[in-house]
Amino acid sequence: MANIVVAGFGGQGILFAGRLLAQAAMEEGKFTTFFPSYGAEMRGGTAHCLVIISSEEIASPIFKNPDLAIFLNEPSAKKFLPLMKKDGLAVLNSSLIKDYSLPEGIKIVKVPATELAQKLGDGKVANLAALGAFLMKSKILSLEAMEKSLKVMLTGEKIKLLDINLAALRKGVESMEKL
Amino acid sequence: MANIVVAGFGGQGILFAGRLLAQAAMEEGKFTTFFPSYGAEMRGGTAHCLVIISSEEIASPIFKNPDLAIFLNEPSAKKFLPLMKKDGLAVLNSSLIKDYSLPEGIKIVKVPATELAQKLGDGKVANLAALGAFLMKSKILSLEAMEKSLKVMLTGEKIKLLDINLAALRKGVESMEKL
Amino acid sequence: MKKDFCRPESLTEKITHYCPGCGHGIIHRLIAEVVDELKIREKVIGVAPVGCAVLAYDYFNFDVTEAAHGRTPAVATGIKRALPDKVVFTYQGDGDLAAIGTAEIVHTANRGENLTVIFVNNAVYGMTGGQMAPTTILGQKTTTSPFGRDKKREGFPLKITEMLKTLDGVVFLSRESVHRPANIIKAKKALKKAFQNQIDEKGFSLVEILASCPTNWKLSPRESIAWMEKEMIKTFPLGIIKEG
Amino acid sequence: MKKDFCRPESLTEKITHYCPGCGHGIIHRLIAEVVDELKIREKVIGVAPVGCAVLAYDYFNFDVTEAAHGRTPAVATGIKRALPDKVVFTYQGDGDLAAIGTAEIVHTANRGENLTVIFVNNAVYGMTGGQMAPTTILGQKTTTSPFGRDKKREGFPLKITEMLKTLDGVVFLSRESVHRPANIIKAKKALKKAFQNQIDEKGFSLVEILASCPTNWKLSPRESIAWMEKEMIKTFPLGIIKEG
Amino acid sequence: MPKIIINTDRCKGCNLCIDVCPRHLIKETVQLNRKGYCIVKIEKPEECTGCQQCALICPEGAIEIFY
Amino acid sequence: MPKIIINTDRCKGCNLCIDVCPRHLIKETVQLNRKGYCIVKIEKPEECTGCQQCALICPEGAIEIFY
Amino acid sequence: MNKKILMSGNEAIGEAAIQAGCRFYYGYPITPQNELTAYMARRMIEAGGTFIQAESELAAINMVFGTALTGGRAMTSSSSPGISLKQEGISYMAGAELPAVIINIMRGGPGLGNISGSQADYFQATRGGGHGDYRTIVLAPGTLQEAFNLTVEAFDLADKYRIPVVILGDGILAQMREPVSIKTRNQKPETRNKKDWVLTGCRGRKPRHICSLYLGEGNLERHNLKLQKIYQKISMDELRWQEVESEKAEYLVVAYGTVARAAREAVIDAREKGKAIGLFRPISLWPFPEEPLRKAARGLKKILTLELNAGQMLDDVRLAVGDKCPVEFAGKLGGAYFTPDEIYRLIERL
Amino acid sequence: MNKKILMSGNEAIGEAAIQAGCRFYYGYPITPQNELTAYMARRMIEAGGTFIQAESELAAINMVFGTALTGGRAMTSSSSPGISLKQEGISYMAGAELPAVIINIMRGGPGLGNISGSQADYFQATRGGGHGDYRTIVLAPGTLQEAFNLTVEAFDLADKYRIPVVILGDGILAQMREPVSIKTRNQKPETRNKKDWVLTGCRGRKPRHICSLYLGEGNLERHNLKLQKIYQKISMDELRWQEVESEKAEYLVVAYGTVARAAREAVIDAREKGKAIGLFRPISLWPFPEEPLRKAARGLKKILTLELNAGQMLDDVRLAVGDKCPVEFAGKLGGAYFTPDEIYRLIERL
Ligand SMILES: Cc1ncc(C[n+]2csc(CCOP(=O)(O)OP(=O)(O)O)c2C)c(N)n1
Ligand SMILES: Cc1ncc(C[n+]2csc(CCOP(=O)(O)OP(=O)(O)O)c2C)c(N)n1
Ligand code: SF4
Ligand code: SF4
Ligand code: SF4
Ligand code: SF4
Ligand code: SF4
Ligand code: SF4
Ligand SMILES: [Mg+2]
Ligand SMILES: [Mg+2]
Repeated sequence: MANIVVAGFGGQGILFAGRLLAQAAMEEGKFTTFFPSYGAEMRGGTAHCLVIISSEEIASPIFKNPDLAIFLNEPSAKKFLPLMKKDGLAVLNSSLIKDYSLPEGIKIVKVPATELAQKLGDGKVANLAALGAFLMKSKILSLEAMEKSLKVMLTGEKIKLLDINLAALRKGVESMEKL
Repeated sequence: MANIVVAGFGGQGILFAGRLLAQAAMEEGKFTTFFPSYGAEMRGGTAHCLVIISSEEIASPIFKNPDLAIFLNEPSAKKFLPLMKKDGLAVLNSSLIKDYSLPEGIKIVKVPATELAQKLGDGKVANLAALGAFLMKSKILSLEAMEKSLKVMLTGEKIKLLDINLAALRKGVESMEKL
Repeated sequence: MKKDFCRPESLTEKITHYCPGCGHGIIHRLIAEVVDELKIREKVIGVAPVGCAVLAYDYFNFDVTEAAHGRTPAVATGIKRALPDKVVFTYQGDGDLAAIGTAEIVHTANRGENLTVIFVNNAVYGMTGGQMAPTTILGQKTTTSPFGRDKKREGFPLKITEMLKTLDGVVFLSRESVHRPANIIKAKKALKKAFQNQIDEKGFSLVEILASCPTNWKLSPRESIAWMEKEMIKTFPLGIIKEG
Repeated sequence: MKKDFCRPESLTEKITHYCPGCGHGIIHRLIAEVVDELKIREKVIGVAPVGCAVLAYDYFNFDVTEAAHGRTPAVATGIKRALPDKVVFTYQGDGDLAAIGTAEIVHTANRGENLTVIFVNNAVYGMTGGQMAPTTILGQKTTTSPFGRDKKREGFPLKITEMLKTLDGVVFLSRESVHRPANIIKAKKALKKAFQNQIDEKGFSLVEILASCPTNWKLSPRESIAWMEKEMIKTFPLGIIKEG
Repeated sequence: MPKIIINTDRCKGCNLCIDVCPRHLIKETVQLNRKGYCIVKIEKPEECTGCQQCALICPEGAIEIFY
Repeated sequence: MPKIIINTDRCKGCNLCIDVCPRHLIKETVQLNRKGYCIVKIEKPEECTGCQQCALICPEGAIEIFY
Repeated sequence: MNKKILMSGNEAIGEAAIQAGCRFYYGYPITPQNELTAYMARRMIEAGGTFIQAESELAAINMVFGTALTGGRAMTSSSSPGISLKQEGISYMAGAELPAVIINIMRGGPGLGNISGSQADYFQATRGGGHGDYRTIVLAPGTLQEAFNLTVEAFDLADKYRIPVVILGDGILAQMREPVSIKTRNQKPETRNKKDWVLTGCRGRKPRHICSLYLGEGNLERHNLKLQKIYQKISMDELRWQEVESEKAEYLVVAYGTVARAAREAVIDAREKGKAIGLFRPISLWPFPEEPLRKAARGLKKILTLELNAGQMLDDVRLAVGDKCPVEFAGKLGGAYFTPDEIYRLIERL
Repeated sequence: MNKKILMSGNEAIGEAAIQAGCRFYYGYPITPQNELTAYMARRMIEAGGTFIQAESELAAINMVFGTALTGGRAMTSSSSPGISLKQEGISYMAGAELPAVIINIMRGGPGLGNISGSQADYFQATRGGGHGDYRTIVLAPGTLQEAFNLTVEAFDLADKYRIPVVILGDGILAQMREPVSIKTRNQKPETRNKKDWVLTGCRGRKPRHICSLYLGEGNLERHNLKLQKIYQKISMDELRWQEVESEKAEYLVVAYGTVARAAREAVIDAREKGKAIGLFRPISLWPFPEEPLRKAARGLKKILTLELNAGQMLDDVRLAVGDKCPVEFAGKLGGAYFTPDEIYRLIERL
């Protein structure tokens, strides 16, 4: 079972990234839950969501200590890093996260997600770039499941966003291959 | 302890008569309660109220079986006569009550209250005429206490009604003296 | 030869609980006559208010429900949306429509719900024993304005029908009275129009009807009629307020 | 030399939670400036609504309370009646004032309560994430009018300020906007008047202010300004609606 | 000739019909009905024109007129 | 000469000030502040007339002008 | 002045509020409490206070909210359906810790029901008909003298704990009349000066605010824990009840309000006839006198709970006595009431 | 179709209503149930039904009243403060015996509180936050699949007993997503033809009326007795609960809704580690599975009741088990929640 937190500014597509993870987990036949921070807290603050992926039925969708994490901004890295479990893995958006203190036993992967996204022409897909890196390092889900999920979630009017999201995902994947 | 019911049409001053009884009881230093029929039932229907006069603290202001009664119209006589206790005493407004069946053991006093009142120029004081008769026959309260209570209750704008009410009360008293 | 004047089929035989001279009785009869004449008795559904007319379902010879105080138009909306081919009307007092139910009447009107509203303005809360209504006129004494309604203390009489005129969803508004036979005839015309509008799917129609409450005005029925003519109509002028 | 343009004393230092380009921020500042200029900071009591401005008490540097959704004018009435020498204002969104709080605003206005009402019309429910408001304009898409507001289905935009005009208790009504600096200056004037009226014990004053909600309009702040100018003001024309 | 009927069970003695009859045909009585109301009666029914004023104003629907 | 100060902690990058400046002195940047917003900056402050258009429209009260 | 006056329950409660220094009444008519509203309409103006007939019960409770936050003593009254409408407002007042007195003259329900007396809002009053974890103090007078006294006390309790206090009466209590002695109290209407939390404009101090919104992690939790502490203290310190003939009793009747009046007579009668029976009358319904009842229940053969409902206080009685003693219940529904005779017969059967 | 879809609780409930043939939704926005209202705004129009964003929660529940009395399946949804506002309407529906489904996605209270998940409206839901002696069926799903299934069932129960049915969820259940399999049901939206009490115009039959007013001596009493009989039948026939590892248990956790999810994990963990502990999860909160819990409690050493409130279901647990077994309580207030770990630690300490 993996407890995953995705966190960043409101507007960075945090909840979308989390739903994508859960959707992909479902596509792979796993048990999964997704839980967003919601409502008034969102405005001007940080957003985060909790995703659980498991091979067994999931009790609570809420947890305090993540195994895996994707942080898109500094405040969220500062807030959640200390809560992570030993041997946890965190993907950091190095474009925006400069200053943080790393608890012992946590593995860090840096990816310049915002820069990668801006190069693609839209800083807003930093979430997908980070997700690509996350997939490569955590191996928790397949790239195929993720791509399929993107196609499920970006339909109707949103289909025009599909290409750039797929591109950002791949950029994130590639950034890890290069390392 | 005496359980008294006063009943008649809405508009016949039923509640006023009942309050007057309770007020007079209080003036005489007795324990007393008053309980009206109230609200929507009033419109177009019959009105009644329950008065208890006692030398001890009174538990419930509500009772089912009256010892004493004043009935100003026929429907109320028909409704309450059968509920009266043995040896009870009922004053009947003979101007309006023609048809009723008398349970055994109930003493009846007839007084043409509406006629007496109309002779005084206002049919609405039939209640006081009946009350006068009631006082004479039941001896439960003094005429003085009743007159004093009338003065307490008819103040302010209502003071103009005092004389006719006093007059009607006395007419009721006299009607019994004549008998 | 004139048509006989009989009790309409849409009234039951039951004797009402209304006080002598009460305006509700006349308005009930007018509604029943209109329902008969439009031949809609079998498809009309009335919504009675909490107020003296709460027992209207005993007097109308067709389907009637009762709504929580002031929510009458919301209940009617729920009925009409479910049964758009039936004819749905609300019957509301001034407390029901213009006080606790202000939000409901405003929004039902503004949505342009295809309903007929009959608004009985008797300048007082009848059922609860004569408290001030939003429509109580200046100077009028009630149990809760014992010194007479004072604009400084209790505010102004609320002309809610005029207020509703500003709403785009409203098709027909009229203020009528039942204090004189001539007015009664006019009131019936307005009611008929308000029902016909609904049948024609034109939208929201409301007829305000000034009515007497002798009991709580502490006047005889006759004095009540005089008071309406002399005082009440001054504050609430009669006539069509919106049509179109 | 011009007077410095500084943060008014009546604003705290706290950074707001409002989204970029949100109209609430501008309106807060205008209120604070007016309170400063009228020198009433120490005797003003604000009533914040449930809505995006619910945290107004964190931003205003004076006494503020919060009211249940829509009951804002009732709470203000309770305060003002108890403290007639203080200056009491409500700050209300279009959901708060024109939907759930319709009865309260109508009756508070009609009683002529000596209050100042600031009514922020952003054509949408901001705080709850962009549902249709009574003031949502025709064709506008929201989460609860996903096919665009249709007068048949969702009814007409409610011009409640025009509606309140019909009430005798109302002294001053104006509709302003904060989408351009020139309008902002006008809006401030109207606000000042609405506060001054209360100080002069004239009665009920209300200023409606059109404001942007870029987040829920799904527009950038810039596009929002353009939309206001092109669309919103057509439905809600600016200017004084009642004075006297 | 119009035939006017006043249902005495329904009449509540409000007397409104009395005031509207152009011919002053309706009169108060002191007779109480079952509900305790003083009912009205029509005097000289043969003079009734059937103008319906009384029936229109009767809150109880107590007056019917047949032609 | 008027002195204009943009409080970068308060700025939320709405860019409304940019559009209203008659002299086009305010510009977007890609710089994020602590809250994650792209702040604006004033170019050529010496050309500022102190007309207050920017300060009036700023929803954050982030612009102050001293004379 | 201490003269006895023949008053109705509605009037006694109204006059008590005046004597307690209440100068703000906001209400909306509803039977069977209309005479209270009418009394205030006249008396408040005479006393120089504020009376508003609000546009609805919702507006009324929120006007109370407004006045309470300035420190003014404020009251509202209604009956069952109207009290249901006030639930959101009461929850807000509890959340914002605002003192006030709320009168519920219960009538028959559910829905429009009828206008007779009833006790069917016990659950609503004692367990927060509104949302969230809150309590209000609930006092149930049995006589008009007690209605007067408890109403005066209610204002003091409200201020002491910053909590709404409910007086739970019924149509019988409100409509009946009996002699009441009015204790005049020189309570100053202006108690607000003593309150250091009220909004009066921030002259000479930092701005304050009153609210029930608690965002930010843990804030609402802390606020609730604070409220619970206050509730605990009230549960210890503010229990009120009366026992009649409860010593050496084998049976106990538990009843409150007007039912307890009738029960008292029946119990005394039965005692005279040799039945070892007593009466336990809760006066504070919340806090419920749980511990005192538990004590009184020791060694009993049976408890008989009587209510004008389908069994609501019954839960509290059973929670108090557990399995220690069997609890029977008899109720009258929909506005019906018990006479002493009926209760006597129920007692005989125990 | 039986495909799994990753849905939020709000969406699952909305879709369930559609599948149950509900074609009338009346609501007013409030967090955390806004996505349900939004879902219905789109889905109802697609399905040819009626969606109205009402002017208030009061209007919404009364629109439900209107549609219900025509026999249409209608639903409304809200969260705690909005549900408080609906109490009068719910009492009216109970009084008039109108079926409908009411969703309460509970959030932190009292007052405005916050928007986190909570269970602090248990008392309100199970004991009639409105006035009078009435009950509504209250169902508390623990998973989104169950939320879907119970919502469908709720419409059937509502019609079967002519009673409002409340689905009691919380912010967590509503906001979380997990895979749900949507069972399409060919439920005809038009069920009204089968109902012989509905108002549809009196063609071919006598006029009917629907009301909750019962004047005339004894009428309301009789009506209440009838309602109580229905409630009794429901209390017998409609108990729903789940037991996990409750056989041979020495300890039992009692929890419902999302708390039960977390508790389940902790209980299974503890079992694996040798603690003889089980879980009892009430699904119908009213009727509360009193008898089943009493049975499950036989011979236990202790019960631990867990709620996101200050102890509300606790009353029902204590009423069920009496003195047979000690009952401990742990609660989270003001929108805080339990993690499985925390519960595990509470269990350890038992
Ligand atoms: C929620 C609620 N509040 C108050 C009442 C009490 N009540 C019943 S009718 C009524 C007002 C009646 O006045 P109106 O609507 O003018 O009708 P009328 O009796 O004058 O025809 C009131 C306040 C109630 N039943 N429910
Ligand atoms: C009784 C109740 N119903 C609903 C809500 C949820 N709610 C909070 S704010 C709001 C509307 C906000 O819209 P508006 O008043 O226009 O203010 P804005 O956020 O747009 O400034 C709603 C419906 C609530 N808190 N209480
Ligand atoms: S109280 Fe007034 S409105 Fe009610 S029935 Fe009597 S006269 Fe008519
Ligand atoms: S949601 Fe809209 S109204 Fe609310 S803060 Fe954001 S922009 Fe402003
Ligand atoms: S109008 Fe009708 S009720 Fe009135 S007196 Fe005439 S017949 Fe009788
Ligand atoms: S019909 Fe005309 S003339 Fe005949 S009694 Fe009636 S009012 Fe008089
Ligand atoms: S004060 Fe005027 S000129 Fe100066 S930066 Fe602002 S808008 Fe531009
Ligand atoms: S207007 Fe204010 S918040 Fe917006 S970009 Fe300019 S300085 Fe920043
Ligand atoms: Mg009226
Ligand atoms: Mg808004």
